[in-house]
Amino acid sequence: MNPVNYLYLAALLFTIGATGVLIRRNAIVVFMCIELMLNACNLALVAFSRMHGNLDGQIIAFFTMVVAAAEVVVGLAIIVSLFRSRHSASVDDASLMKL
Amino acid sequence: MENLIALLIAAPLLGAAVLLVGGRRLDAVGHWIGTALAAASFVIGLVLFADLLGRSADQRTLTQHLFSWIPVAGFQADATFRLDQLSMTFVLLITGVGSLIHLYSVGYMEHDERRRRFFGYLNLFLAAMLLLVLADNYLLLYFGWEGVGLASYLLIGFWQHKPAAATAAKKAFLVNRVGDMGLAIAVMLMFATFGTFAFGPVFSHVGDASEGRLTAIALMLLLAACGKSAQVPLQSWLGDAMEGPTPVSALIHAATMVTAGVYLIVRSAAVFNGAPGAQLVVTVVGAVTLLFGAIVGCAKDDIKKALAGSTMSQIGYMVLAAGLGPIGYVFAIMHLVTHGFFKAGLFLGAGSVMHGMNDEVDMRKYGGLRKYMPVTFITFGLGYLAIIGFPGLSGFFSKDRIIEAAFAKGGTEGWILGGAALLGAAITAFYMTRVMLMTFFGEKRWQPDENGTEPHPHESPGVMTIPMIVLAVGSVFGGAFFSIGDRFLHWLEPVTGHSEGNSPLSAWTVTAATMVCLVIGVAAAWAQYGRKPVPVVAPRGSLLTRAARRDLLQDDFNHVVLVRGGEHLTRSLVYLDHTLVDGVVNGTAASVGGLSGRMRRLQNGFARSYAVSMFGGAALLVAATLLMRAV
Amino acid sequence: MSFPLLTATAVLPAVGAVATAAVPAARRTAAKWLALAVSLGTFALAVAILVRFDPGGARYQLTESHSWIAAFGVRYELGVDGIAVALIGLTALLVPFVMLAGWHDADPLETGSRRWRPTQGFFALILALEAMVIISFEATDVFLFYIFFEAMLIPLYFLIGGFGDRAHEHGEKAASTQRSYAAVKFLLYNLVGGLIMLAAVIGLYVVAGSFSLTEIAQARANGSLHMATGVERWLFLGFFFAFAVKAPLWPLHTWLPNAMQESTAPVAVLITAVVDKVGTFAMLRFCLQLFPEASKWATPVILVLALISIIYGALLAVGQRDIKRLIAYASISHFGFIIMGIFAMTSQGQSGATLYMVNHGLSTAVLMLIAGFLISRRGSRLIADYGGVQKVAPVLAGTFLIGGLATLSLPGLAPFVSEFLVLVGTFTRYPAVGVVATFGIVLAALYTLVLYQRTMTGPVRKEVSAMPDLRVRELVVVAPLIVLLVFLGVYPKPVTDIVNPAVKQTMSDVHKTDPKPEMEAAK
Amino acid sequence: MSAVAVHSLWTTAADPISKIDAPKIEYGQLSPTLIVVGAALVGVLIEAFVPRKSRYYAQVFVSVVALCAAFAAVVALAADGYGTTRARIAAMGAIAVDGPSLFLQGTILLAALVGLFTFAERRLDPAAHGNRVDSFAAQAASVPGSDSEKAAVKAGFTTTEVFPLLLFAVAGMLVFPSANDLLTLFVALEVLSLPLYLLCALARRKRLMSQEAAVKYFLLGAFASAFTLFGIALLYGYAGSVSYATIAQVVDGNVPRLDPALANTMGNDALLLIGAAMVVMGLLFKVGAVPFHMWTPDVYQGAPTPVTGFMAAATKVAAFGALLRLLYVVLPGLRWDWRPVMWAVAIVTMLVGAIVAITQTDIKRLLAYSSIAHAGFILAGVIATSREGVSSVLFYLAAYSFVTIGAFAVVTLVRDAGGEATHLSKWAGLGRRSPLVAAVFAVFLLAFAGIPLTSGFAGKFAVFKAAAQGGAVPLVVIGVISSAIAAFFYIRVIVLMFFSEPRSEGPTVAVPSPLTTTAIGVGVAVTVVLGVAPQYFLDLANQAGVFVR
Repeated sequence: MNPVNYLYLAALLFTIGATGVLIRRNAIVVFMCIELMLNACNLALVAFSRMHGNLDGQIIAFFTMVVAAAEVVVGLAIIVSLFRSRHSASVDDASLMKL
Repeated sequence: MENLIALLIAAPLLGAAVLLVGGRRLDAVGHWIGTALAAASFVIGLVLFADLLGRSADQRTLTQHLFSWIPVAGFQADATFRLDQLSMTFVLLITGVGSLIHLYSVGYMEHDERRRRFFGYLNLFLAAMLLLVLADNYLLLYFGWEGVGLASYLLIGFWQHKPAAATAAKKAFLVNRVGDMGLAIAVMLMFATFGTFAFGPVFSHVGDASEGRLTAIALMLLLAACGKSAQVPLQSWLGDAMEGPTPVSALIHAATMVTAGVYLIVRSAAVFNGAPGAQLVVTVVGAVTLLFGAIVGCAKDDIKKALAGSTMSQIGYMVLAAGLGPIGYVFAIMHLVTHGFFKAGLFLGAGSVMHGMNDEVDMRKYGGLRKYMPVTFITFGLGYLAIIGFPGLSGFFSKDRIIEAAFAKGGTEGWILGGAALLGAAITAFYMTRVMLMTFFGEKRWQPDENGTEPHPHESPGVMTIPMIVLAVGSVFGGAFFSIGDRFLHWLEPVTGHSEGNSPLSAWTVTAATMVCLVIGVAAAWAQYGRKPVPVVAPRGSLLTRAARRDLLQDDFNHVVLVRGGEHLTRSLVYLDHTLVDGVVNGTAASVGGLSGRMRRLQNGFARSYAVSMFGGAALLVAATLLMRAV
Repeated sequence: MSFPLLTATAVLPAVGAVATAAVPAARRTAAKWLALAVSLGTFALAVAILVRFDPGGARYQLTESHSWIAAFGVRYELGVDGIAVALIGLTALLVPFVMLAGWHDADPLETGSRRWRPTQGFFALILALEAMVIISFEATDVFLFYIFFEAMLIPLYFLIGGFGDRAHEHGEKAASTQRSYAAVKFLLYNLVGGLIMLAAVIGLYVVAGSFSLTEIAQARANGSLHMATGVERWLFLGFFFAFAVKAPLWPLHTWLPNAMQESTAPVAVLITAVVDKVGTFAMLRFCLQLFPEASKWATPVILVLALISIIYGALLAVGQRDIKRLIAYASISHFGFIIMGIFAMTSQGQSGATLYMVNHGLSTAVLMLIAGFLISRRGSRLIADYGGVQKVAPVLAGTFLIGGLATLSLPGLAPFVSEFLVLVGTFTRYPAVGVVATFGIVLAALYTLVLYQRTMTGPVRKEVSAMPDLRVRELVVVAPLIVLLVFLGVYPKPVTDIVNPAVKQTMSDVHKTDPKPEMEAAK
Repeated sequence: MSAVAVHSLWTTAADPISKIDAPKIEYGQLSPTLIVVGAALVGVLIEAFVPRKSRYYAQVFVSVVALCAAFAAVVALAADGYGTTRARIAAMGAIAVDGPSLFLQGTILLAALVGLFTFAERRLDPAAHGNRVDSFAAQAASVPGSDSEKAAVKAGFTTTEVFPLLLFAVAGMLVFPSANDLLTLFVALEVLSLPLYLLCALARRKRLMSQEAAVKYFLLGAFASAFTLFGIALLYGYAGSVSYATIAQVVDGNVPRLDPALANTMGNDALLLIGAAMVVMGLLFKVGAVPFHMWTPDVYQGAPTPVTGFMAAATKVAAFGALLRLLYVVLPGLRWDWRPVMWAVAIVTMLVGAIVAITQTDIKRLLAYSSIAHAGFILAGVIATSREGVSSVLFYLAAYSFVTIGAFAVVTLVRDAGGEATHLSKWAGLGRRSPLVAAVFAVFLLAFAGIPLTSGFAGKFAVFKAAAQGGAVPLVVIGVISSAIAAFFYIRVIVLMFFSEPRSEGPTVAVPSPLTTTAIGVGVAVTVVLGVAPQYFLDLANQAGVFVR
């Protein structure tokens, strides 16, 4: 099967993720969408790695997972603290600072 | 000997400096210092005069180079003085009459606490006027020219607390500035034409310049002369200038400064000779003014204003003569000198009258004063006879020669100009007789003024009468002295040149005609003011009379056109500067601010909209990059 | 390596400024005397420059040159020609008088924090400004000049915005808002000008690869550096715009009236008499030397603008109700004359223009300072609030009149010489322009005399009836300036001798010779 | 039968495992980063094992020592000529040790040091229950206004974790500009971002705003890095490698060995262009260029002011360093494509930053927008694509970072009951109440405005000059105009401080400890020195202006 299709899939996932970021209110969901984008990247990387027949892509994918994990840690910490002080995880509620 | 020339100016200048800087501590003696220095200048003048007489006619030009005034590449203005017959004449007139009037002022200004400053200004005027007539180049002359303007400004406005005086002073200076503009442009033209503006080189190179240039220069000089000598159309200031103390009117606005215009024209004879077109204009201006002034003089009830009108008219005679070219130059100056005598005398007389009448100037409130102030009456009377040209007195000789010269111009111009001059003579006789009758004859018409003090006419003190007597003598014998054997002609000829015109009329015919005019004028005046008593309140009078009272509406014209128009112009400009020029600037600032405010709202605090802008930005970035490759 | 006189002249006031600022709050008077002493010292150095300067010598003298920012090709290059010497002299001369005149202008009303030291600030800022102005007159390196041309805005900005007329201290709120508006307007106007010049400066470096005025001028002269016409014109415009704002030239003038109106008289004098001269000076030194062709190309437009400035400024002066605004617009008119003289491209015009810078400095100083004394007495800037002052304060009125007569350039007072030179210089090349400009002298008489008449003459108003005459300090300020006005009016030779050679150089820079008189042309 | 034979019945022997040759790491050349990371780890241990009372001192000590040591290491490397002649690629192509990276690392370390002082400041806030406290939350986990928070405050807790976090962020920043392959770039990006996200959330006062800032920064940052990563993927797909050198070769079209797959992807420029654009976008987000700037004002306002100062200074330096390397080392072959785009970005950044700042009413937001405008100016230098361009950007970054930290340090001093008084109206008449502070701040503002004799002018001049020489004259003109607009609001603040009447209930100016004083002092000193005698540093930047590839 032509590896290019994986790229299309990756692009699709990435776009879905991005759209999610733009349209969803709940911080957690937004964050998950970002994770989706990252995984789309992983998919693309792996696909390319296959195409070029070298392992760099796969290694990067591993790194990405680790980074994503770290991001989750930091992100959840922040979001939770926000949630606890505001009793809502909506991104739009957090708009004290504007103009 | 020529080193004395600087002293002529230095003496009064020193006086001015001492008196103005000296401060109150000089109040007691200030006036005597001023008078002394004026007299000193006169003495020096006499010494130089004697020296000149000692020389042969062609050796009578002395020059003194002091220092280089404005040295810039190609532009050399030197502080150099030139004393020749022409300037000598003026020096004697200025310092002589000046000294007398200083003396007179000692009495006249006795009760003024600012007398010291008055004498300071008078000295300043003498210095400037001498600089004017002694300058050896036009820029230095311009220096003196504006200097006398300043002095006249200060003296007209001497009683600054009177708004009328302050306004008159300002007006005089401004109108003169218009004339000065002419002089400035003339100097520039000379520089552009000859590369210099010193008398010698300019006059010697006149031949190399095109007539067009010469005409331009001459007309600009004429403009200057009109300003200084109150010739139409710049005459409006002279009447108001009478707000100043009477000695000022006598010295500056009768005898000396106002005649500077005539000096300028005669001095620039070479230029004018090269520009016949300009000369014609000069004669026209002269003729118009001499009638204008005379008519105004007929209508005024204010004695000084009447005399001012007469001054205007007499100077008109001089300008007319000067415009005639070599035929007239000498007589212009001659009339100038004699006029200096009798007009100064008349003003001093008027001042003496006012002195005795609590500064009342309205002739309708005079009458029968001959009993009360005999000396004034006699001296004033002699001056009167002189000015109307009573045979044998100075005015007779000088004016008569001018009328002859006018006819001698020949052609229709000659007839017109001559006719105008004759008519002027008649009117002169009329208004001077009017002044004489209203002031010294008839019944007394004065009443107590508002605060009830009845004026007690009395003769003035000696310091005032002596100058009047001296001037009266001058106005009686001056003309005869000059004319017999053409003394004056021969004296001045080397400078101005002279040519006998070919008059269509013989000298005697002209004289006879003049006499006729004279008689008519006097008779008319007697009919109106001598036989029947003079009404205290002026009758409404004919249209012409009313116009003449208002200086022939010329002030009204100025007011409407220049003053009102100017005010509107400036006001609208101020508005424009604020709204338009400044508005553009502030507008730009405001619009940027508005833009900022609008763009600021994009920052709406919602993280997702920020994400949108990032997403859009990314898309744009990608698109643009691809596009760049595509093109 | 001789004693760096030029540097010293600039450094002394700079150091003085720091020292003055450091004086503790309580020792206010000490600070004043210190500042005055420093300014006098600076004047002494300026005199030394005058003495050491040899009019017949090289174009730039007392030169100093050190490497500064090699990366930008910037050198610390100083040097003076006659024009610079004259203007340095003027600056160093005026500052002490300005300080004396403003002796009490900065005494604090309310004692704010104990660290609040307005007086020290006032005098320190004046000294700082003096230092920057002097060095910008001395700089022969474009970048060096630019730096101080810009930097001098800051002290002046604080002087304008920080210190106003005592008159307006009641209702301080409104006054201070107006003041800061004026200050901001001044700063932004000049900053915009300066930044546009910055672009041109960079452009110049890109084209010429150097900032050294002398190098570039030589390179241009011997053709080794050729600028494309378009480039030269753009660069010229960049420079000229900044200078025209500073000068100021119509229609970039609107900052001046506000600034002069709101600032105290001494500061107003510093603005017109000193700082603005940097603009006209720079036109003469940089525009003409660096971009001769473009200068000639732009001449017609510039002359027209200058002409407008002359007439327009004078007319607006006539229309003003505020004494200081009136003087400001009069200055705009005079700057028109200066610029006209510069771009008439005749030696009379340019000598006249240079002379004009000096004389206008003196005459405005006299007029403005006395106006300041007057205002400080009555507490109002409105002409209508005065009348009959000459009766109660004759000396004040008299000196004021002399200042006015100088402003309307009466012969015998210095400004006449320069103004007439400018007019003649312009007339010989552009007769029409010269003639129109001559109307300026009538209008000048109008606004001056109207001002004098309305304030000084007429019946005494009761508000001014108790007005004291000039005090000793004030006389000490005014008298020497008046003496100088008279002296330079009667005997300007000392200045012209210094200026003429420099002007000759400038003329040769632009490859122009004076037009021949018609007479000789005919032959 | 033998065991072997039996054994071989159902098994076959595999080939012996070939040896993996261990990577050789040039520890010496990586020492700056390693020192900082190590110190950060030590900091974590300190949090774990040192008693609460003495943590603060331990942390500050360790951090200061680490940063100084790292800086010393950088200097040593530069002295050994690694900046110029011996510039090389270390860690098997992961890290470039050359002029730009050393210069920027030095700048970052110094900035971090100065920033650290403001972190450690404990005199500004009134002592809570007898304990001196810094500007960080007593206990980040506790809900604002809750009892637990009160308890934490009462107990005098302080979040000393900020110091290790700071060090981690610094470590990431040190790697960021010297990363020589896309993977390292990405990792560094995350390493520097994550601690900053947390630091933003740790304000002691106005915690809601602080947390909001953190959330916004985090979400948008993660969003951006996702783009970066996708871009990296595409570039990898295009070139078959993530090492800068290789990609550059592929872009230039001269590859040592061409395999069909590579030939196939090489043909596809879309991969390259889109990938490049996305990576660049990630970096532009970090430098806060329009239209990726919108997080800046909110985050700058919400974050604790010391963090804001540090972030504004150091992050910009690192990010611009990475951007420079990417554009100059990887994509020079592509400059005809990216230059016009960057032109556009630079122009809108300068203008938007300057214009929007005019109407700001909060000093921190104001400075945020000014930093946006400055990003635009720096981009102008980046576009020059010349050695002058590089060195001018380096110089500008050095000059700018110290001004920024100093300015924010001053902001921490002006306080009222609610903590820092950041609303402009409260700054009215500051010049009368405490002239010195106002004067210092004025100096910083003038430097921002680029008035001559301040470092701001020198930097701006350098950048514009480089741009003009690079033929970007219109860019210079626009830059000049926008700096005129920008001048307006700096001046507005000065007017406010000096010319307007002090408010009666105006803020007080806290008297800082030597720490903040030092920070501000350094800021002023650098501003003036770089303004009056920038020669030495310009030379330095000029020598450092060459990338290794």
